[in-house]
Parts: sequence; structure tokens; C-alpha cells
Amino acid sequence: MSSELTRQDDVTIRFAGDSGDGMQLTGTQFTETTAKVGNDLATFPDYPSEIRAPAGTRAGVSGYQIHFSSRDIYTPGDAPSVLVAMNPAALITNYKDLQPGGIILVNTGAFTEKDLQKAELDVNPLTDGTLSGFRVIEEDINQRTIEALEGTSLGKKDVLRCKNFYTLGMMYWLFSRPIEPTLEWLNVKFAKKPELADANIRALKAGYNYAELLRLFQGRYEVPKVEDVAPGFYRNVMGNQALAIGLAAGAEMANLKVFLGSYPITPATDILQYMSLMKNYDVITCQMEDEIAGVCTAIGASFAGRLGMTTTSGPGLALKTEAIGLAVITELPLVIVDVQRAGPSTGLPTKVEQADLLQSMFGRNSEAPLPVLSCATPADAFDCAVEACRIATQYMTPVILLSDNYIANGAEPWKLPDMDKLEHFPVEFVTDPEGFSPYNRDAKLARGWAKPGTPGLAHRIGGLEKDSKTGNVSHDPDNHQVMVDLRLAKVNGVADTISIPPLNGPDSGDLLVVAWGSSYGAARAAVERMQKEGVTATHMHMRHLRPFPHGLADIFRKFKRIVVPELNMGQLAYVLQAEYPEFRFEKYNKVKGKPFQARELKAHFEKLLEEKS
Amino acid sequence: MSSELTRQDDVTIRFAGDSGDGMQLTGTQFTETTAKVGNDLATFPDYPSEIRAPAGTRAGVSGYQIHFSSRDIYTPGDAPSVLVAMNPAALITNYKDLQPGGIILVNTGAFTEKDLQKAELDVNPLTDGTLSGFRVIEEDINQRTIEALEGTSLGKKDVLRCKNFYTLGMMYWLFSRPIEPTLEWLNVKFAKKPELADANIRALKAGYNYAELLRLFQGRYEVPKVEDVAPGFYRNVMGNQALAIGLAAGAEMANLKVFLGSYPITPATDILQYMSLMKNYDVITCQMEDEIAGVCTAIGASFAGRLGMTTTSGPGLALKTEAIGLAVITELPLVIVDVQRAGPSTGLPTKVEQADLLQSMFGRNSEAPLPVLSCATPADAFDCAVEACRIATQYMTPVILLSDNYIANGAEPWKLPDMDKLEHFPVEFVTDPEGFSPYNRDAKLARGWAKPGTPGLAHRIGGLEKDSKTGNVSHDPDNHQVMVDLRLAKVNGVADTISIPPLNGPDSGDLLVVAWGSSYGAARAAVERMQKEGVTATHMHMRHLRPFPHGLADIFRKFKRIVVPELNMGQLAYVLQAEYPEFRFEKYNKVKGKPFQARELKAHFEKLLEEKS
Amino acid sequence: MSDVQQLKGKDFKSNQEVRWCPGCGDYSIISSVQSILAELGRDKDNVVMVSGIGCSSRFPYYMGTYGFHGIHGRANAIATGVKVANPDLDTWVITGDGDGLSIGGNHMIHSLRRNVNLKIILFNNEIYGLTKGQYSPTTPQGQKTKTSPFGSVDAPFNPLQLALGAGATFAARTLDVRPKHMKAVLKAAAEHNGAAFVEVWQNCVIFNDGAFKHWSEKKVRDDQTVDLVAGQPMIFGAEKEKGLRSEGCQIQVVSADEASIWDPTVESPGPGFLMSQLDKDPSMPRPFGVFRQVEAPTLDDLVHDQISEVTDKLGEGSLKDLIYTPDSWEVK
Amino acid sequence: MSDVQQLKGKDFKSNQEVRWCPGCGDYSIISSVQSILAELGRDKDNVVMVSGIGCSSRFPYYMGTYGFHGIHGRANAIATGVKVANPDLDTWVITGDGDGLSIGGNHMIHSLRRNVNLKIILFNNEIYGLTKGQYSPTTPQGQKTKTSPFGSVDAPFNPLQLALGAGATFAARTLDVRPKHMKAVLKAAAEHNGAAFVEVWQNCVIFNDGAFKHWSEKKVRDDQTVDLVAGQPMIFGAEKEKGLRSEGCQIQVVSADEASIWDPTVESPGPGFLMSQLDKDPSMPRPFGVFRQVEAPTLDDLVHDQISEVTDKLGEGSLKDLIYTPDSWEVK
Ligand SMILES: Cc1ncc(C[n+]2csc(CCOP(=O)(O)OP(=O)(O)O)c2C)c(N)n1
Ligand SMILES: Cc1ncc(C[n+]2csc(CCOP(=O)(O)OP(=O)(O)O)c2C)c(N)n1
Ligand code: SF4
Ligand code: SF4
Ligand SMILES: [Mg+2]
Ligand SMILES: [Mg+2]
Repeated sequence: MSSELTRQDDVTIRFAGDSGDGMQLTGTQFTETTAKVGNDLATFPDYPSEIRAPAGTRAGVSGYQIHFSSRDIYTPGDAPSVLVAMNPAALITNYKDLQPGGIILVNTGAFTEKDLQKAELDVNPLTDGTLSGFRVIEEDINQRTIEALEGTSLGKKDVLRCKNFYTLGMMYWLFSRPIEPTLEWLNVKFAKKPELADANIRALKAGYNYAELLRLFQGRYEVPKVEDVAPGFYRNVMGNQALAIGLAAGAEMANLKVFLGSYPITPATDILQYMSLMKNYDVITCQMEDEIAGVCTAIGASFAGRLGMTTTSGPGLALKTEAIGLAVITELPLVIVDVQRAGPSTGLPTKVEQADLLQSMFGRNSEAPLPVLSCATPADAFDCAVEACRIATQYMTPVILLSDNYIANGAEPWKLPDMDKLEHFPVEFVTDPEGFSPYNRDAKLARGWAKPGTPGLAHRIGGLEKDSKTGNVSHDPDNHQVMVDLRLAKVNGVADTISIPPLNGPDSGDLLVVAWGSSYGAARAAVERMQKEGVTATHMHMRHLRPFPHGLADIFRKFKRIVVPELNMGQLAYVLQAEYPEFRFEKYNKVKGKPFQARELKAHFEKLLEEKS
Repeated sequence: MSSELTRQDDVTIRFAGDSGDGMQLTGTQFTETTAKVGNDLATFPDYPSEIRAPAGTRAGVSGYQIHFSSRDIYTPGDAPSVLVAMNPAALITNYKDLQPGGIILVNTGAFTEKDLQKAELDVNPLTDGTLSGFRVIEEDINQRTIEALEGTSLGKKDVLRCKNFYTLGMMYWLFSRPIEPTLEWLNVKFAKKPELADANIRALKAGYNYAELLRLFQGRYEVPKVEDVAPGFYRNVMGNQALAIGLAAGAEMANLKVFLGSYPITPATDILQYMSLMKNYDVITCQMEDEIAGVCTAIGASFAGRLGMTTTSGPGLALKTEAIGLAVITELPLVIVDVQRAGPSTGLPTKVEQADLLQSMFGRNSEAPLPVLSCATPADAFDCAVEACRIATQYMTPVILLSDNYIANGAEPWKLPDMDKLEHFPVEFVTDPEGFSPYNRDAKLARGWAKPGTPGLAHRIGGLEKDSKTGNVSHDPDNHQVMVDLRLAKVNGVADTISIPPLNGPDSGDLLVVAWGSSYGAARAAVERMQKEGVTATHMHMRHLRPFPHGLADIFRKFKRIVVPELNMGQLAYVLQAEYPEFRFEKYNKVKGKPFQARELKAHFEKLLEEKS
Repeated sequence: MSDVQQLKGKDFKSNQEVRWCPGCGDYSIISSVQSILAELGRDKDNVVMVSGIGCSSRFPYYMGTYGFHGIHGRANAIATGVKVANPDLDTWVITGDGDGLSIGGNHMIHSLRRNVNLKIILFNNEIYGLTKGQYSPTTPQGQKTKTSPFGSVDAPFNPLQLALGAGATFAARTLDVRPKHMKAVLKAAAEHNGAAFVEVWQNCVIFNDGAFKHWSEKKVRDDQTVDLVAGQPMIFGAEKEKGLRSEGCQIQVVSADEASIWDPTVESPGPGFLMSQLDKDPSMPRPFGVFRQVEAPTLDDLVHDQISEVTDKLGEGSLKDLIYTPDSWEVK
Repeated sequence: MSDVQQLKGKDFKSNQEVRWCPGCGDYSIISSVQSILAELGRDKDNVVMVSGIGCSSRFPYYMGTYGFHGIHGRANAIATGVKVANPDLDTWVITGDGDGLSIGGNHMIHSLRRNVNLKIILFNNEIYGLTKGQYSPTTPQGQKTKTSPFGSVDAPFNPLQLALGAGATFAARTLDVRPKHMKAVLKAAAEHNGAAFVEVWQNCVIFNDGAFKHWSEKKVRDDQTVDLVAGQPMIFGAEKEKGLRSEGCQIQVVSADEASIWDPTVESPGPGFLMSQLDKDPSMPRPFGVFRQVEAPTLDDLVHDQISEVTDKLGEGSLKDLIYTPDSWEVK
């Protein structure tokens, strides 16, 4: 066997093991190191389900996929080229996704008869030909780890817990990554438990050395760093984390303090968790008794002069809708984040879906328009959160920002914004009693924000319709129409400050792919691959879903066909069809709790183009 | 002055007075008697607002309009020909709506300086020419009532309370109505307080006699009964009442017992109130702690084998959406009634609007389709409620039935269904354990309904996605798609059992008016008037809003223009446009808390036709 | 800033016409609130009145202070947001037996356990007024209302017991027809540092007239009610001749001189809870006044104290710190 | 119908794999429920288990009875619908401290006040398990959790006091690690005619391990806890040498022979309320067992009794009566 360094531009690894095997940690460490090395990357953790399944079962399998490259990439990869399988259940539920000829590293230490039974296997897939066509590396990682840690003070259970770092060491060797960042991390993480730091470090090094020593793999790979990467500072970031930072940044850019009223719900909980760490940024987080209290405290806080926010997922958004209507009629700024998950009802709570668009647009009683936006990638979540804060405060309106759990738990390198170039949008509270009325509006139709405690501005707002001039309760029919029209015009006016999203591809042609949310990566990668193969197609990714930017029709007009791939039954397509009836929006839908893969989109787009010709 | 009987085919009267003047009662009595006389009729009560306003103020004015005719009519009339104004506030807020030359009966007993002040009037409109162009009959009704009741044991306050019956007597004389039905009603109503029955009867008779004696009016009118009226039994009914009866009837036709879990909210509360009187029909009503508990108890009751129902208005529907998603995924029958009111948020809670359509269709997290229907008139509410029960039980699905407070509080003669011809749709519960699985489906894709307590059928349902075959919790991606598709196909399948609504007018032409809900009367009347004037236009009224009946496109195709008048910003038009992009649906919207008037629709339709030519 | 010292009750009025039914108990409550705010020298630009939906919840519109007329049942949650966002604001919750105990019951109990520094006035008329007469969670079992035409089957809450069970640090009861008593109770509430729950028995002349007449009418009042005054014996009766004596869990009617002294400041909510149990016993007078009044840290203080502590420890964060963390790297 | 007499605990299991973490307290609760249902001879086709969302709320899937896994916080409401629709069904609510006291707090207190004949088991692990470790309304103030990294600022509920304040006719507390005690309590609940609230202290090994160890561990248990047994003296201690004596509102530790007899059946919720106040006093043992157990009409009975009464009085209505009322008229 040879072990020269083979250059490879694009690798996808999937770590799979039991929920207790620490695969998420292994994946994250590999990711952090890979980011530091200067690769572009995208990740996708895939938890089994909310509930803990018995160890060793198929339901208990936890996976973490990382796609890294010396080029820009947009997705965590379709088919992995390397699979790490820590037990039979992990192997059997994952091997089919692997590329033909891919490498499988198997921990044979977990392939006893009992292990096979737990995975509902009658025969051992390592021996029955199941894996023919793959390059299988069998290693008793359990035993190797035990050997490596001989003589430590740890009990057997704790020793075995280190096997993920042993494995990580092997993978670091295989892909020529430095082990130092992980060593540092371990030292910090276990500063108070040096015996644990030591054990994991020993395991990591042992795995690395073992791979080198025994030449386990047929070769060793190098994935050079991205060369044409824009200069600047970078940081690896997860979607929920970027969103949390963006919310804090957005508030600061509005010159306001955050008030986050929330209630835990997968996959949005992290945002609340991240923000509850921001106490020294004067960020208030209140975990309330339910979603309704979460949004209502945020509304109260906005009334009091903070920037009210609330974070949730689909079922929680459903509960908040009545209160959001109150924010619409009182015209208070409010940022509502919905990290979508698969439904209906509780559905598949840890799986991805983008099916809350129509709920966001229309899920309120009566005419209660508000702006809706959605983020495309983990790093984009930062920009979108800032944008949501901008719109909320500049237009005095609730805003819904849609993310999903593919973005939320995925990670990618984030090019940090240049602090000097951030365009702040400071709020000016009303302070002048002269001519004050709560519904005085500016040119954008936003009403003035006068906070309690300001002398001479005492006023009352609320859920009853108000006179457009005095702000008093009004039952006047014409006034109602005026206010309904004003609220709608204000929201539509947001279109004046946003622009058409960039086109990935020519600005006219046979096929326009209009996508939104986390389908970004798959849609863009699919289209770019087609372009490379000489087929013209263009991808346009919508950040603003209500209102749409001006001028979309001019773009639509220039394409023969428009297709809208969505992880739902066709929600954006529905909205586009209603608003641009002169064009035909073709749906391409998938509702399986899984993201699109670039190759499946590409195959579909190619089919469309063939049909046409 | 002559007082011959003038025949008139169509009269609209508006009774207006202070909230405390009993105008709603006067109106209802006039309505009941008019129904018995055999006129067709439609009514529209207009309360000031939820809250009691100070006596005598403009905000405190309460109105009741009745339109009756010897022909079929569809609306409570646009401009009244007679206005009864019990005080200055009532006069000033209503006289402008009157037809030119119309009659105004004024109670001058309430026109003191103080009364004028309360109505914010500097000068007396009776004397300053305001009313020129109308035929004003001034009468001190307060004084007349006091005189009529001299010698009774009642105190002055109670005596004055009888003035509405005095007024009613005058109107009965003017329009040649019998007083007997009201006498009977008074005797029953005050069976336990004969002195009150007696006083009101004396007032009523006195008013009648006085009008006759003094020839107060220039003439006396006769509105002959409708001649070509279909034979059968009739009853005058209000919308909420018809809806309540329909829900009870629907359950019975499904061979089930009602469980209504609800929470009071204007204008839906009456339905709960009517149904809580139905104890001897084995109807269970539970007023719960909130809307969420209302719908959740109904879901639990359906699980247990009753027909669960819940009634609410827009803000309440917003609260129920999460739970409705649970009913969607558990595929339990559930009837949800939303009596729409003007919003957003609390909005104008006693005013009409039809702006909950999009909320009904899309206001739930993820893909959670369900059938939506809407009623057109008070009597139609009965049929729609039965239809909602049919769909809910035959398809094992939640159904949303939309009404609004124009229908809810309006009244019309209802042609009672022939009991023998009612098409029952009895539910057959699953009882056979052989091959049982909770998601076994029939040809309509409805799953079987097995109720707890049935031996051998113990099973678990819930909000997590279930395996389409076993009914166990499933995280399988393909199964999720299967279930999402099945739920959608089932709801779409309802279209197989409904038909295209009848066309009022030719089946092709220049203009098709597509309306829904309580705009029925105005739209139909507008179109029929145009037809009488020789202009062709056709009205189609949608009962089923999701799914639409098959074959609509074939109708749309035959018209040059399609207009959709709605009391919202264009919700049905939006849906139609998204679903039938090959046609153009023009919006005509009004959001003023008021119903359409036939004449305003006619004017708009005529303008459209002119534009075209 | 307005010279708050000189404000009178009427200075706390807004320019909006008050629209409760003539005779409604709400009038006396609003004027009591207005006068105690004036007496306490509160600044009307610093007061926020938050309500839900109901007749009572129209209250903020009639006050010349800042006000928020929310949605049904959510006043406590909205007010929690106001108070925690800005603890300097003098924040009041105005709610009804439907608004605050039915749909809003959860926010009520949670704001009490968290001890949010809110002054909560619950207008208890034992009926839904605004929606025209349905039973509420305080309507007596058996009462006929619009939605219980054959008598309500629901057992009602005892609002004080619910509040105490939820951990209220201040719980009191008063009556619309006794403005003096009401003002004393409201003042105590206003000065309590923490969540103050005040139940006010309020007559709805239209839909539930006389619900409280057995305790509110002048002729029976003295015999049928007893005032709990901190540090005073619990005496009652037309001649102040009777008293309550609490022995263990038993409370007995005794002569005035044997009456026990009332102390709402004992740490345990037990005595207040036992006292409110008298409501179940027709032979006993109904107690009014402050049932519990103890000091405990408020949520709003705790939130801001924690922010200060953490900031002291970690240093004030800047936007840049948040974005440029140590794990970032530079590409040149 | 199955021969219910012969069922065993395991006959109440479903065929679904149980998926709680190894070591989770939930296991002992489900097996206790299964065995008491068997012991009481309940018919599994007549039992309905209703839950909300949470680790604990997966319970119905593991039972071979009818089951409804609802949405977060709504178990009590769904179960109320089940029970009132068909009072013959033996209806249970399975909920957690988050599900039943946080988002579901309102339905909880309302079902208790209405005395719906439900058996409510609240799995109190003082944490949100399913969402991986955020503080709940029973988490002690100051505890660090995922959403309170600097310590929780919320004061917690005392679930028993909340239940009693809401009017619970049956309220009890037990522990996962004492299956015998738990079964006795659950049996009493199962046999109570009315809403039975049972708080079970349940250890979450993953996110809140050892939360109850000061009262649950064998070595401290006897000294730190006292069992409330109806008709028995309240004694505790390794040698059963100590007792509780209640004098007035004071409860004191005395020697075993001076201990008072515990009686949960007194009408007043006062004694149970005072007993649960001991939780605040670190020097006192924590009481377990039945805190209150009194008879009162149940909502489900009242609803159906009213239907019968009205039907007896007015006669059974027919669809025709509903439609063809006396005020209808005929056109020929
Ligand atoms: C979500 C929602 N549900 C129901 C209503 C209708 N509603 C308005 S006020 C009210 C009850 C009011 O009762 P209470 O709180 O006792 O106030 P009161 O009018 O008696 O002062 C109800 C049910 C509403 N406005 N919003
Ligand atoms: C409407 C809604 N909000 C939030 C959630 C997320 N969620 C699921 S379980 C849970 C809390 C569970 O805690 P608890 O009731 O104590 O149960 P445990 O897991 O501890 O047994 C939360 C917040 C949800 N599923 N639905
Ligand atoms: S209805 Fe009752 S509570 Fe409402 S304003 Fe009138 S009297 Fe007061
Ligand atoms: S997370 Fe905690 S409560 Fe949930 S199953 Fe595991 S141990 Fe039990
Ligand atoms: Mg009330
Ligand atoms: Mg818990």
C-alpha cells in the first residue's frame, strides 16, 4: 500500500455512531480544525429524534456530515466519500449513501452478536458481501483505545468514551489535518479535569500515530485550502449561533437593547441559549411559561423601549399568531424568528422542512400584513437577523425571519463583517410633546416610537382600531379603511429599501431556479454544475419573501421556464403564482424531513430542460 | 291627508335609538310578524360597539334594519325608506342613509337641550333644515306612552321603557301588520310579570290606535305577501341560531352526539348559548378556560367518539391553530366555526369583515390542509353546518366553517327542510379487531374511527408522524412524504362530492361576479338588477373554498371578465389567482366594518363593463 | 418633567369619555386608583397601565398615563415585558375574572410566582361583562347565566387561594362600594415591592347585579365581613363586638376582646390561606384586606442584578467582541 | 371483552420499545402504573392515557391501552374532552413539570377546580428533559441550566400548593425510587372519584441528575422525609423515632409518640397546604403521601346529570323539534 499525499479538492465525511458515541463532538472538532486549515466547508448534523433511543439500535444512530473543499461550496455534500461507522446500526443505516468505491472505517469492537441483534441484523454485514464495492477498513477501535489508555486512572466506561477522539486522530491523519487545535480545545474544556484532558489527548494522538504507523488506509489525502478566498477575518459558525449574534448586532445597530422573550422548542432553543450567555451585553432573555407569554413580553418590552424579540419553531409560531396581530395593529417593532421543522403538528421535530411560509404570511386573523424574510445558510443568518432588526425598527412592524433546522445546526466559515462598514440604523425615540400623536408617521409611513417615562407623551395603544390622526379608539368605517390601507402600504414600502437578489448565472435563458431558505446550497450547486457542463440555468435565491423586491417580473420575463424547488408542497410557488399570474411557476417538492441534494435537483432541472426541447 | 292602502312591493325600515331604547327588540318583533305575514325579508342589526356608551351619545346608537318585500330579496336593503329615530343621536347618525323623500318618525320627547348636547348638536336638526327633502313625522312618543300607561302600577322608568312598543304599534299600523303575534309573544315572555305584559300590550295598542286615529302618516302601506313562494314550512331565523341548529342536526345525521368545547367571543358566543339550551338533545357544551382548551376538549371528545366542535371568531381561531394541526395529523373529525369580525387583533369586534379566509387555509404550521367552507345567509348557515359535519365525519378531518357577524345577527325566513328527505350520513365506528390499524383507510382515504372502550382496538395516536401502515411513530423519510401526500389527497378528494354552485345568470358573458360569504345578498341583488336593466352579468357564489369544486375553470373560461368583491383586501381573489393562473381575477375590496350595498356593487360592475367597451 | 407633587386624582384622567354602564362598580375603582396615585405623588408619565380585554380592561384608555390595552388574557405577560425591560416604570395590570383567571390564568400564576413587581387589580364581577353575561371561573356553581341556562356545573376558583398557592408575596381583597378600604388596600399594593395581587369585588349592574350584596350592602356589611388590618385584632359586627380567633387551623367567632391580631407579614402563606377558606363557610364573615405581604426579591431586580454582576465579572461586551471571537482567523 | 381479572402489569405494555434513557426515573413510574392497573383489575380497553409533549409524555406509546399523545401543555384539556364525552372511560393524564405547570399550567388549575375525574401524574424532574436541559417552573432559583447559565432568576412553584390553591380534591406526592409508596399513592388516586393530582419526583439522569438526592437516597431518606398516611401518626427517622406535631399553624418535630395523626379527608385544604409549606424549611422533613382527599361532585357527572335532569323535565328532543319550532308557519 502506498501512502503518498493525494490531492483532493472536495471531500465529504460522515461520522456515524450511537447517540452516546460522541459523533457530534467528533464532527465539530473536525470542522473547527478544517475551518482553521482554510478549507471552505458545510456541515449537517443529523440527530435521530428528540427522544433518546436505546443504545446500539438503528433509531439511536447519530450522524454528522462535513463537506470540505479547496473551492467554494454550498452544501454539506450529497454522497460522502468516507463513512466512519462506530457500530452495526450506524453502518447499516448509512452505507447506502456512500459514493461507489468510498472508504468505510468500521469499529469492529462493537460488532458482537449482541450488537448485531440490537441493530436488527441476522448476519454480519462485514462478512456477507453487503459492503462489496466499498473500501472497508476494519479496526477494533474499542480495543485500541483501551490499550492506548492503559495505566490511566479512568474506569473502563470513561476510557471507552475516548474512542471518538481515537477515531478523530485517525481521520486527522488521513486528511492531513493538524491535531493542535483540538489539543488546545481539550485543555481548555477539561481545565478542571486534567485526567480527562489527558486521556482524550492520548487517544487522539494514539489514533493519529496508529494510522500513520500501520498505513491503515491506501493513501493519505490533502485538501488544500481555498486559494481565492477573500481576505478578511473568518470564523466557523452554526446557524443558530450566527442568528443569535445577528439579533444582538441588529439591536445594537438600532441603538437599542435586546429583550428576548422565548420558550424552548427544538430546533430554536439554541438561540435562546446563546443569547442567555450575553448578559454582559445588556441582553435580557426571559424564558417564559409558554410561547404566548414569550411574544407578549417581547411586545411589552418594545412598548417600553427595548427591541422585543421572540424565537420559536412552527408549533410555537402557531401559538403566537394572535399576539403578533396585536404587534401589527399597535405598530411596535418585534422580531420573530421561526426555525422551521417538519410537521404538521409535532411531526418530525428534529427534521428539516420549509413549510411555515404561508403560516408566516397569512396565519393571523384579519388583514395583518408583515414583512417576512428567510436565511439561506448558517452565515447568512447573521445578515438576515440584522436585516430583520432594521426592518422592524425602521418600519415599526413585527417581522418574521424564517430559518430551519438544516441551517440552525449546520456550520460554515463566516466572513466576519468589517466593523467600520456596518451600516447602523439608530432609532430616534419621539421626545417632543409638540403636536405629538402616537400615529404620526414618517415618510416610510412608520409611526413615531414614544416610550413610557417620556414627559408629556403619555398615550394609550392597543388592539382596538385607532383613529389615524388622534390615536383614540375609533369605530369610524372610513378610518378603518384608511388604517388597513396604511398598514399594508407601510409593509409593501419595505420593497423600496431592498434589492433583487443576485443571479447565479446568466440573466436570461431556458431555466430560472427560484429557491429560498436552506435549499440555497443544493440549488446553487446544482445550477453551477450544470453550467460547468455547458447547460445554461440560473439560480435566484429569495431573501425577502414579503414584500418581494421591485422588478422581479422583469427577471421572470427573460426565462422560458421557472422552477421553484421547496421542502414543502409548493408554498413559495403558490405565492409567486398569485402575485405574478403572467408567469408559470413549476413546483418541485419534497417533504421527507431531509434537505435537497444537489444531484437530485440537477437531475430534475435537466429533465425539465429535456422535456422542453 | 289620505290614508288609503298603498301597495308597495319593497320596504326597508331602520329603527334607531339609544342602546337602552330596545330597538333590537322592536326590530325583532317587527321581523317576526312580517315573516308570519308571508313577506320575504332580511335584517341587519348594527350595535354600536362592545362597550356600553353613555346614554344619548352618538356612540350609544343602536340600529336595526329590516327589508321586507313581496318578492324574493337577498339583502337587508341599501337605503331605508323609513327611519325611526328615538333621539337626536339616532337621527343625526342615520338620516343620511335614507332614500330621498323617505319618512322619518322622530320622538320629539327626547329632543331637549340636554339631549341635543349629548348628541354633540349645537342646533336642533328638526328646525334647522337638515331634514328638508324628507317627510318628517314628529311625535312626543315619551309623552304619548306616559299617557297611555296612566294608572298602571309601574314607575316612570318602567313606563318609559314601553315606548318602543308604542312605536312598534305605530309602525304596525303604517305597514298594515297584525299586532296579534306580538301580543302573544308578550304574554309568554312576561308570563310571570303580568303587569309588564299588560303595560307593553297597552303601549302597543295605543301606538297602533293613535296612528290610525290621528292619521299621522300621509298614507298607509300594504306589502303583500310573496305570492310565488315555494310551499312548505318556514321559520324566521338568525344566522347564529341556524348555525347552532345545523350543528346539532349534522351530528344527528352522522348518528353522533355533539360535544361543543368553546369560549365566548363576539360574534360567535350566541352559538354556544343556543347550544347550551339543547341539553335535552344530549348536546354537551363546555365553556372552557380559553379557546385552546375549547378546541382541545373537542379533539379529546372526538377521540372518545362524540362529534367534537368548537366555535369562535378570528382572534380565537388564531389561538386554536396549533391544536387544529393536531386534529389534522390525528385525522379526527372536528367542526370549527369562525364567525368573522373586523380586525386585525381586536379591531372592530362588532363589525363585519370576511378576512379570515387565508388564516383558515394556511394558518397552521407546516403542511396541514383541511376543508374550508363558508355560509352565505342566515338560513344557509344551517345547510353549511350540516355540510361541515358531513365532511368532517366522512373524511375524518377538521373542517373550518366561516360565517361572519352580518350573517350571525341577520335574520331571514328559512324554508325548513323536509325531514324525510334529509340525507343522513351515519358514522360506522370500527369494531373489528381483525387486521385493525388506526390508519386503515377507506376509498375516500378516510381512516377508520375506533373509539376507546372498544375491545381489542386499543391504539395510540398523537402529534408525531405515524407509519402509514402500522400507526406507530415513524421517522422514516419516505413514510413522511406518503402521509403528507395522503392527507392532502384526502382533503382534495372532498371535491368529488360537491358540485359547482348554481349560476345566477347566463353561463357565459362579459362579467362573472365570484363572491363568498355574506356578500351573497348584495352581489346577487346587484347582478339581478343589472339583468333587469338588460345588462348581462352572472353571479356565482362559492360555498366550498377548499377544495374548490371540479370544473370551475370551464366556467371562468366563458366570461370576459371575472370580479371578486370581498370585505377584505382580496383573499379569495388571491387564492383563485394562485390556483387558476390562466384567468384574471379582479379585486373589489372594502374594509370598513360594513357590508357591501347592492347599489355600490352594481355601480362598480357597471363601471367595469364600461371600461371594457 | 411635571411637578408630580401637586397632581390630583383628576390629573390622572385621560380626555376620553368613560364608557362603563351607569352604576358599574368600575367607576369607583378607577377613581380610587387615580386618587391614590396622586396621593402617593406618582408621576403620570412614569405610570404604565396594562390590561387585557373586558369591560374592566378599558381602564387604560381612561387614564392619563401611558397605557396598553392588550389582548384577552395576556395583560400579565405584556406587563412583565414592560417591567423587566424598564424596572423604573410604575407598572399596573388591570384585569377581570375572565381575563385574568380564565384565559389569562397561566400568566397570572406565573407572574405571581416570579414576583414581578406589578400591581395587579383583578376586577371580579363573577361574570363576563363585555361579552354580555356568561359564567366566569368565579361564578358560583349552579348560577344561571347565558351559557349556563340550567345552572353552571363548574366549581369556581377562590382567587386568593389560587394566588397564594402560586406564591403571591402580596394578596388582598377589597370591594367597589368601600372606596376608603379600597384605597388603603391599593396603597399598600402600590407600595409593596413585588407582585401585588388585589381582588376587587365589583358589581356588574347589567349582568350580575347584586352578586356581592350579602357582603356589600350597608345593612349586612358589618356583620358579614371582617377587615384584616395588620397589627390589629380581627373584629367585626355593627358594634365591633365580635372577633375572629385563630386556634391552629380553626378560626372561630369570639367576642371582640378575644380576637387575634392579624399579621399578614408572617413568612408562611398558611394564615392567609386559612383565612380565605372562611369563604366556604356561610356562618363566617368574609375577610377583606391584606392576606399576605412579605418581602422577596423581584424578577425585574434579579434580572438586572444578574446583568450587572455578569458585566462586572466579564466586562462590558462590545459588538466587536461578539463577532470577533478568539476562534476567528484571518485570511490575508 | 378481555377477562380483566387476570391481567398482569405486563399486559398493560404496548409492543413499542421504551425509549427513555437508561436509569431514567420514568421506568419505575410506568411499571408502577401498569401494576396498579392490573391489581385494580382495570380493563385495558377501557383505559385512556392522555399526555402532552416531553420525555414523560411518551408514556402512552408504551402502554397497551388507548392513548393520545397530544401537544405541549394541552393534555388536561384533551383529557377533559375525553372524560366528559364518555365518563365510563378510565382517563389518565401524563405530564411533566414543563408540560403540566409551564405551558399547561392553566389547563391544570382549571381541571382541578372543575374536579374532572382524571388521574393526573405529574413527572417532576425539575427540568425540561426532552428539549435537553432548560429550567422549568419547578427548578430551584439559582440553578444553572442551559437557559440560565448564570443561575435561574425565577422563583419556582410548589406544585402541591398550586394544586391545593386551585381547589384540588386530591393531591399527593411520591418518588420514583420508592415504588411501593408510589403504588399506594397511585392506587389511592385511581380510586378517588374526582381529579387526582399526583406529583412524582422523578430523576432525570441526563440533565438534572441527583436533584432529589437529599430526600431520595437510602441513607438520608428516613430522616429527611415523612410519610403522610391517613389515620396514622406522622412519624419518621431511621428508627421511626421522630414525629410531626401540628399545633395551630405550626408544625414541629417531636418524638414519635407525640406525633399527630394525619387526616387528608378534612374538608379544608388548609392542613395539606400547611404541610407542603414544610418544603421551605430545610430543618424539616419533606412530607410524602396524600395531602388532601375529599369528596366533591365531578364535572363529568354534573354535565351528564344535568342532561338527564333537563331531558326528564323537557322530554327527549328530536331533530324535528329542533327545526320545526312552534313559531314556524306553513305556506301551501
Ligand atoms: C382571544 C379572545 N377570546 C375571547 C374574547 C372575547 N372576550 C372579550 S372580554 C371577555 C371576557 C371578559 O370578562 P372579564 O375578564 O371578567 O371582564 P369584564 O367584562 O367582566 O370586566 C371575552 C370572553 C376576546 N376578545 N379575545
Ligand atoms: C408548542 C410547543 N412548545 C414547545 C415545545 C418544545 N418542548 C417539548 S417538550 C418541552 C418541555 C418538556 O419538559 P417537561 O414537561 O418537564 O417534560 P420532561 O421532558 O422533563 O419529561 C418543550 C419545551 C413543543 N413541543 N411545543
Ligand atoms: S356590563 Fe357590567 S361590568 Fe361591564 S360596564 Fe356594564 S356594569 Fe360594568
Ligand atoms: S432526558 Fe431525562 S427525563 Fe428524559 S428520558 Fe432521559 S433521563 Fe429521562
Ligand atoms: Mg368579569
Ligand atoms: Mg421535566
